[in-house]
Amino acid sequence: MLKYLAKRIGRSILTLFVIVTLVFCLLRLMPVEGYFANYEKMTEAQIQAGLQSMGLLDPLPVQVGRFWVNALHGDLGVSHIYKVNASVTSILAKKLPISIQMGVFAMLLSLVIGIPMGLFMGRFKSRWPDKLGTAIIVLIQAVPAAVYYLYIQMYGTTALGVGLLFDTSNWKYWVLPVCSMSLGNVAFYAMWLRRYMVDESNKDYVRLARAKGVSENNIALRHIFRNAMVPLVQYIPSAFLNTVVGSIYIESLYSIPGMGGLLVTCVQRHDNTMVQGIVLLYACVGIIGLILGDLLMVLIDPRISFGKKEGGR
Amino acid sequence: AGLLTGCGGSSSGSASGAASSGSSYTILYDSQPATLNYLTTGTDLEMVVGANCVDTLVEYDNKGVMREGLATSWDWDADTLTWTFHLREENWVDCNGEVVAPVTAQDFVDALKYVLTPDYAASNVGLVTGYIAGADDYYSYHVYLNNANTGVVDEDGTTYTVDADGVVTVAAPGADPATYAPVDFEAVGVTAVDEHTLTYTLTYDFPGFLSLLCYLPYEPAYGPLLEETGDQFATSAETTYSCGAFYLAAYESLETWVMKKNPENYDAANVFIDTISRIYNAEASVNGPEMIKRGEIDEATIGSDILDSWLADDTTKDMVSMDRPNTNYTYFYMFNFMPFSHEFSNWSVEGMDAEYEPENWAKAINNTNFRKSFLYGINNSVTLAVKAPEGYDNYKLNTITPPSFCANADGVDYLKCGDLANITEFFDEAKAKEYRDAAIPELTAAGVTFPIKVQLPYNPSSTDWDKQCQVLKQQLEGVLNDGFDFINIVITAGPSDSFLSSVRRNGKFAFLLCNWGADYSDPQTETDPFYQAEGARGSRYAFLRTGVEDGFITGDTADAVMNYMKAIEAAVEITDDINARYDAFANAEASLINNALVVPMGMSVPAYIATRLNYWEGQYASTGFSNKRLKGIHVLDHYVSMSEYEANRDAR
Amino acid sequence: MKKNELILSVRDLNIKFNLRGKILHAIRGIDLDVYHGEVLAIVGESGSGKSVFTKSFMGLLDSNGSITSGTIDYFGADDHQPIRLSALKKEKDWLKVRGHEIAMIMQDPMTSLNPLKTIGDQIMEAVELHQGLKGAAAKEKTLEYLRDVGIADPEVRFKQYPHEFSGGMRQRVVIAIAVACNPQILICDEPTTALDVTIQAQILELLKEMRVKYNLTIILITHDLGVVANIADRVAVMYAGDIVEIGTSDEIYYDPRHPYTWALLSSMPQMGVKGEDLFNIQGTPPNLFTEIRGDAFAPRNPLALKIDFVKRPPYFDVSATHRAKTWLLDPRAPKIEPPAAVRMLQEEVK
Amino acid sequence: MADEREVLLEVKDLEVTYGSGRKAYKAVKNANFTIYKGETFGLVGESGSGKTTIGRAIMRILPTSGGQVLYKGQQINGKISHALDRQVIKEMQMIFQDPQSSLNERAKVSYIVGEGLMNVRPDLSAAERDEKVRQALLDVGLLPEFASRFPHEFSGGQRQRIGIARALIVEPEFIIADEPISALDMSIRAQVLNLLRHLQKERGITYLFIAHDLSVMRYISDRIAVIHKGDIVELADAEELVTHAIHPYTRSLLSAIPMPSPRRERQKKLLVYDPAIHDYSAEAPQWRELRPRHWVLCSAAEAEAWCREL
Amino acid sequence: MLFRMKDEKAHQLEAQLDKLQADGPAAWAELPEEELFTPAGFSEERAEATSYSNYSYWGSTFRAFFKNRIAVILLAALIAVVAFAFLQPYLPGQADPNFCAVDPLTGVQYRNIAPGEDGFIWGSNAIGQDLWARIWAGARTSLTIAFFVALIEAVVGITVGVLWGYVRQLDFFFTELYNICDNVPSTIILILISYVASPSVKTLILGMSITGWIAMARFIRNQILIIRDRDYNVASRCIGTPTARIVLRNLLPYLVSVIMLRMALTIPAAIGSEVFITYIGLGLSVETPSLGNLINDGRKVMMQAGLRYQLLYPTIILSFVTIAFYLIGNAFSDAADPKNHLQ
Ligand SMILES: Nc1ncnc2c1ncn2[C@@H]1O[C@H](COP(=O)(O)OP(=O)(O)OP(=O)(O)O)[C@@H](O)[C@H]1O
Ligand SMILES: Nc1ncnc2c1ncn2[C@@H]1O[C@H](COP(=O)(O)OP(=O)(O)OP(=O)(O)O)[C@@H](O)[C@H]1O
Ligand SMILES: [Mg+2]
Ligand SMILES: [Mg+2]
Repeated sequence: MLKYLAKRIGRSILTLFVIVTLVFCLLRLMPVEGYFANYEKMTEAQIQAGLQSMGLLDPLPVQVGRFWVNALHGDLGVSHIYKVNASVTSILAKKLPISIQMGVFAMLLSLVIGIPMGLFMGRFKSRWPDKLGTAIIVLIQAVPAAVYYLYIQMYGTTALGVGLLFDTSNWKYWVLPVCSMSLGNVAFYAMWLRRYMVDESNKDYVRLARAKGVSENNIALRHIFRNAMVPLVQYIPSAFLNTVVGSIYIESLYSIPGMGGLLVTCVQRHDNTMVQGIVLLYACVGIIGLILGDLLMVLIDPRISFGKKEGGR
Repeated sequence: AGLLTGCGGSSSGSASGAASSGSSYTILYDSQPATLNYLTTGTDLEMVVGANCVDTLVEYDNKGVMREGLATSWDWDADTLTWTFHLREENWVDCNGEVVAPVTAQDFVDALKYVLTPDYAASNVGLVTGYIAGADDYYSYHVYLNNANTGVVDEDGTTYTVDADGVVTVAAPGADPATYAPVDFEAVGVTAVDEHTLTYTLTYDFPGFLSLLCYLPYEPAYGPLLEETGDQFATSAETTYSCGAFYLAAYESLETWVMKKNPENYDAANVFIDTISRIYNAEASVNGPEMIKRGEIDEATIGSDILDSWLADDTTKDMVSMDRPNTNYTYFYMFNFMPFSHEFSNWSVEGMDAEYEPENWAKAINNTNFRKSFLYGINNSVTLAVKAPEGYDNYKLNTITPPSFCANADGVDYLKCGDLANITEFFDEAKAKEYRDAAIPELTAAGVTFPIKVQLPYNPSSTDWDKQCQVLKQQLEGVLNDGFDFINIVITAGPSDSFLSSVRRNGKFAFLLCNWGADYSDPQTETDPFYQAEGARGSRYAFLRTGVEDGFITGDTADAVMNYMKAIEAAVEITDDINARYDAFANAEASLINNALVVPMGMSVPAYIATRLNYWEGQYASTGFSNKRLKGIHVLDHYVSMSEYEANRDAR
Repeated sequence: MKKNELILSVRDLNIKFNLRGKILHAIRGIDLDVYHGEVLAIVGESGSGKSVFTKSFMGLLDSNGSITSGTIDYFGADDHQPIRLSALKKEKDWLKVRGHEIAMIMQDPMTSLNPLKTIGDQIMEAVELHQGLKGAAAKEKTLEYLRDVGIADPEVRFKQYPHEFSGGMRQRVVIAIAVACNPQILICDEPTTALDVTIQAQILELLKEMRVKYNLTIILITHDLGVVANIADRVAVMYAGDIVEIGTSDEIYYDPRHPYTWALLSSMPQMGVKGEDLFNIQGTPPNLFTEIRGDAFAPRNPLALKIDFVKRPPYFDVSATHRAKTWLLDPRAPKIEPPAAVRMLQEEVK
Repeated sequence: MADEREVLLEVKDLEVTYGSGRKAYKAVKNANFTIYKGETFGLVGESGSGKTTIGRAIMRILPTSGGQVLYKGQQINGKISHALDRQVIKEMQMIFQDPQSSLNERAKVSYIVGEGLMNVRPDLSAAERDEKVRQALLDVGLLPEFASRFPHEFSGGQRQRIGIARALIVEPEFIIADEPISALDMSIRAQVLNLLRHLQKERGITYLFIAHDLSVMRYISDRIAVIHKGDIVELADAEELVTHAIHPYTRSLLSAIPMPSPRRERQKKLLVYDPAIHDYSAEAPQWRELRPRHWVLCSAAEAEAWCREL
Repeated sequence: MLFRMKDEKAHQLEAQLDKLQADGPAAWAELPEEELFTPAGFSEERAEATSYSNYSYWGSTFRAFFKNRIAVILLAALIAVVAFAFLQPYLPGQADPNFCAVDPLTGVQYRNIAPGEDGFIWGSNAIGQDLWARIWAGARTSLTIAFFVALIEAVVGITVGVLWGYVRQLDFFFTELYNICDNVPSTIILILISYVASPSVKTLILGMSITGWIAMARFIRNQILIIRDRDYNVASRCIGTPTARIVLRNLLPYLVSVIMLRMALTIPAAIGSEVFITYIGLGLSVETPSLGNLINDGRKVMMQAGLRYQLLYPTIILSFVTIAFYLIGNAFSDAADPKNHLQ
């Protein structure tokens, strides 16, 4: 198993390398203008000097090489535009914790609501709990997030008697962003758990359990549920890590000083070093999510052993 | 010379309305500075630090009259081209408001050296190298030296080498190699004569120099701090020392930004705000108005699209007023005279896409009547009304230079000088149609097909520009297509990033709204977008001369262009008679406009804001960052209403 | 309850399914008595309704099917109160029957165990549900059942998962689960079809042992007459939703009367002579969507009489325990010799 | 094995491995047998013993990891020429165990049956192909009207016959029938067995017949090989094998045959085969002819003991 | 329609059989007793043919689908909305979506006219453009984009997915490619595309499908993996069927329903991501109204109670389309599941 993990991680590192290098090269396709705040009034020499100081004048392979050498030493470079001359790691280190906290809460909330909701819906398929749940899910998915987040913010703040913008120190301020953030996942978990429960409930072992005299509730809870969680559990770490890296809408709305939207901001503002740092972080997160997902699957499903699992069931 | 010599200071401490002293003030922003480094930045927002936390040698009052600042007096020696400033006692304070060191003349020298160090990539170098003796040589040499040290090879194959003596050789293929000997900073025309005496030596007798001083590269910075922090200078509140009306107390990018009153400042008595916090919110345009209503903040922008609903509502109608207008930017439409792919000295232009019929456009644009039909056909009111539902006509311009930009020796506003004085409102449907009707046979003869496609791009990230384009299209087509299918305006969205390089510099437009911000108080600065020196193929705006040289611009249009160039060259030479100088510039500008080489549009529309500040109390200048200074402004106990705003304006 | 007492009685049972708006008449008026302690085999080809019939004893019919008429009475309850199974509706009522009174083993050992629960847990669940044992006692009992069904190393196996078991072992586990419910009646729905002959034989042996040890009544479903010869006390032959012949196993094997039973017996390869054709039943089973007139087997029966197409035959008693639904037993019918293979079997007894 | 009959297929030291590296699992080891033209060669063994694996390896669906498969003297495992590939496809066909899953549910019978023709006889026109499909259906006792139906509209026996028609239409000489009746209902097994036998008689087709039930084998095969856990342990003529089974595994298989006779069944004693009785530590088992044309895999000691028993 | 025809045929066959049975036995019913007890003879056809069941996959699928009231109503409503969106410009009295109504007094455009006033059914935006016209135009644009994105994703995704799943050697390559593509932020790609080619319906379609196909491909690949080694495919390989035909005839027909579901879900997803793309400033030009830029414009004024209608109407249309596609897609996939063909 360790060997498998080592192999897996090795391959992931390779993938990571390709991803970040690719992004690195793609970013060089961006027009030069983006690197300067007042390109308009700059002279040729100034532009040269600017590019030079960002290391953009060297041949691409040299740039890539330098980037990786530095990255291996834990130096992701400094931000050129987002926060001039501040090191990327320090920026990320400041932003990440708040997003992680928020993500953890949102995740817990979505699991705590989504899973029982899906369980209920699956158990009472085609009855009113199912229909109600479906209605909620469909609504969450159909109305653009950008819109309902706004409504939550507007009415929620009044209801809670808090300000529109986020304040770390007061727990009340956490409620709305966390709820908003968890909504999508609630729908996701509930919907898929229901789907898998329904699929599972046609299996033979369910019939045996029924013939054994196990009540429907217990069948749903003790037999179907865990089986239905198997395919779902794979996505939980990824989903979790994705909430951890923040939500662009929510963090913008509430001024939460987290990771959300950082990527978009930095791509738009041509802060290449930041983009690279963030992409590296995201890719790590994505890949770790995949590995964790597989690990979780192995934990919950005794049939799957590391060696066999290759590319999904 | 010595056009604008020192004026006495007249500090207007008259506080109107019920001012609450010792107040704190919170502003919601949708952008935050990326850097506090006032020496290197070039963005409007980031200037706020330089404007409020660092004093400049000279200042303005709230009417735009220059007065002493950090310098108590100054004099000008026309022979040696030297300005000498006498500094007052002043201290640097850190982010806790504690005194660190006195401000000395050396701080200006150190700051300028920092600006001229290519590694720091200061964006306003041009405002130094153009005017301070030796600065250009020093800067270029260091750029080349850097290139040589890192072995840069330019795209065109230019190589850089440095020898043991530090002489840099720049070898461009097909040209003789040029050599650059080492330049010491001593050679740059800035000197700390003693602690409180500072001199600048200029390259030529430049009339606008004093107005340049209210700008970033001419601000002081504490030398030892620069030394110590290098490129980390002013990356945080801790690495920034202040000597202005306020000191920077806290700063975290995209989070908080707090400035506090600096009691150490010589002018502290005129500072009426204790703490200014700027809160960042990416959705400020959505949240700001709501937060104002809820009383969570003191100031926010009210977008033009919700303005009337605020004005219509009794609870909010008295809460909205405007920012103080400033003429830092003026807007005008440019024609693309070279819509094809072609090469410039250091970049290539793709030109308009075939679907927008560049051939047809290129033929049409050389027709003066055609252009004039635009000049007379456009009603700028409608586009301005998008941004300024109220009083849009106040922001209309029929010139490139805004009013009250500068005045000649007789106090005559530049716009009343020379031929500019004759320019009146252009919009005139009948005239526009006349020109159109005159143009039709000429264009037909030239082989132009109708309707002529006019590609009109906009930048989606720029608020309301899209709407302005739509309104313009409808309005202009309404006039010119009346009775004849003359033009077809095609609105295209440019990329929101690098809009200028992919659209304007890339020639991907037919007709485009552009703007220009003056750097100093002299009409010369307003010629920058249009004037091209002979052989200078690299100016970034209109490539008028290049267009003539390359044969794109022909006939009477070419004559008009060349006349303009010559007129500017002549005007620049006049440095001893300001009236003559201004007249010459004014004539040139008028010819540019009357020949419809450019179509004036308007000035920046001040934002609608809900504010408790009377901005009319603040400093004012047509260039530089003085308008951003909060010194002298009181915090009111109520929001400024539109009528109060107007009253304040008139009472100023 | 004593041996050979009536434990289950089915009277004129009709089950219909509503399939895409059409009515499928799956069970067409079956009468059957099951006695305590016996092994009753139900034999019939695929689709003849064997599973549907037995599922109806436990309320496990698919949701689109229902008992339209007839009764099922169960007499084996502890309190000796008969239970009318055909009238039970609520899940709660069924829970008293399922497992506790009647347990069931399904055909496919590969899929009928929960893949995520240990073998031990799955058996223990039944023990806890139906024997009121908890904790260590339940575990002890579970181990005993594992041992009973012939699984070596029960302690180790207890903690293993189904995928670690072979097909035969899994089927044993399923049997253990059913037995652990401590039922009166054990319904085995084709418990060996998916297994190969050797394993099949072993499982049947096991069932025999279990029956003795736990005093079970077994209803064994299969389509293979060969498989049940060994174990069944009585055999019921089903065709198209009806029991066409029923009798003790000797009677069915050595003195079958229904042409379908003949056909079933003679088509077995064991009966074949090398180089000669096996007897085969031509054609395909009847379409239960259309109303069946007369004898359902008639269209495939080369020996069919004209009356077979007209009138449904009643039961004709051959002996006290043996009866068959065929007009051939009617005195008016011509004498028809059973086929060669059947005669061969009859020879055997003589 | 002196035999004057024409050899159709020869399997020499066949070895098939699933997976690779550490996970590699040898499902078939050292399989050796010869199939003569026109005969039915039976392969029996319990589930998982490697029967299907051998069949599929011969069919070239599975790659072999060792040994040779010779068809009409030509090696057909590993890389072969395109022409030979075509020939093998045409002359060798397979019938599958499960009629349910081996028919494409979303295709009409006409396509399923005619599919092979499209490949081996691209020269035929659609009409000719239809005619052949018709004929093939008639050959397997189905009505030609069925051509336009879908598989799910048929009963198990009919489906299996469609599968047979699919194999037959390319007029193969050799058919591998992989448990063609195991999944079928007892009452229709006979149909299929009869059909296979008739076809053989009429067309001289050679079969490799795979099953786990010796009673079926005995009825249909000429010679039978018994396979256990990837090893062929015994090979003899059908009657010989059934009456004089030597290897204990074969005997256990025999003892498990269900008989439709309660009396005989009650007397029947199950023999359970325990591979541990072999002691191959001293001597690896070998392929020995213990009776005429009756080969057994055993060690010398075992050979002696078993011979004595006979 | 196909399944209808098949039904027809089935009925004929059934009728024939009924007749056959009726002819023989019906005639016999009147026979005297002794006659009744004589052998009836054996007809092979009678034995063979009775097994017909009228199960048709698509027939049942559609029947099951049409049983689902809500889905059918939604389908009808969706068709109505889509049809209306595309027909609206041809109806009489419709405003040009880009026309700004001008106040004749000032010559300047009207601002934010409330719904229902001056003939503005859904009001106007800040420059006097008719929201009714803009929203329908927007629905047109967004639906077109979504349709093409779904189409491209389906075509490319299916092609690649089939290759990926079916050709073992390609698995490693595509899996790694997937890992890479999945982790390169699509924002970067979108921004690059919008830089290279200015924002237009085409570039938007390109941008969305360039990142979307891989998910589709992976989905198809997983499905293919499930069915690729089923016996019937092995059988086809045995008789030498070329891979292309196996894919076409054996694999794809099994995937039709899941592909349809997937496409039905892609359409709302594409509209949703258009909203996001507009939010980050890469959306379409104002000249081409789309639900994305309308919602984004609406968002900006949403805190203002009196202007909320600007957000409300496009959101309603968007939500309706999304919900409809979502529920219809789900109902269809349920209906396509043979397990649900019982009733
Ligand atoms: N849920 C259902 N809906 C419709 N018809 C059904 C349903 N369940 C069973 N049937 C039909 O009832 C008849 C009897 O089915 P049953 O499963 O009892 O057969 P069986 O004898 O057990 O066959 P097998 O040997 O294949 O298990 C068949 O025709 C079958 O198609
Ligand atoms: N794809 C595969 N990968 C790995 N092992 C396999 C694979 N297919 C079969 N095996 C293993 O190979 C061995 C032989 O399998 P095979 O299918 O040939 O058996 P069989 O004799 O046909 O059994 P059955 O009677 O169940 O069909 C078994 O142990 C099986 O687990
Ligand atoms: Mg059954
Ligand atoms: Mg097999």
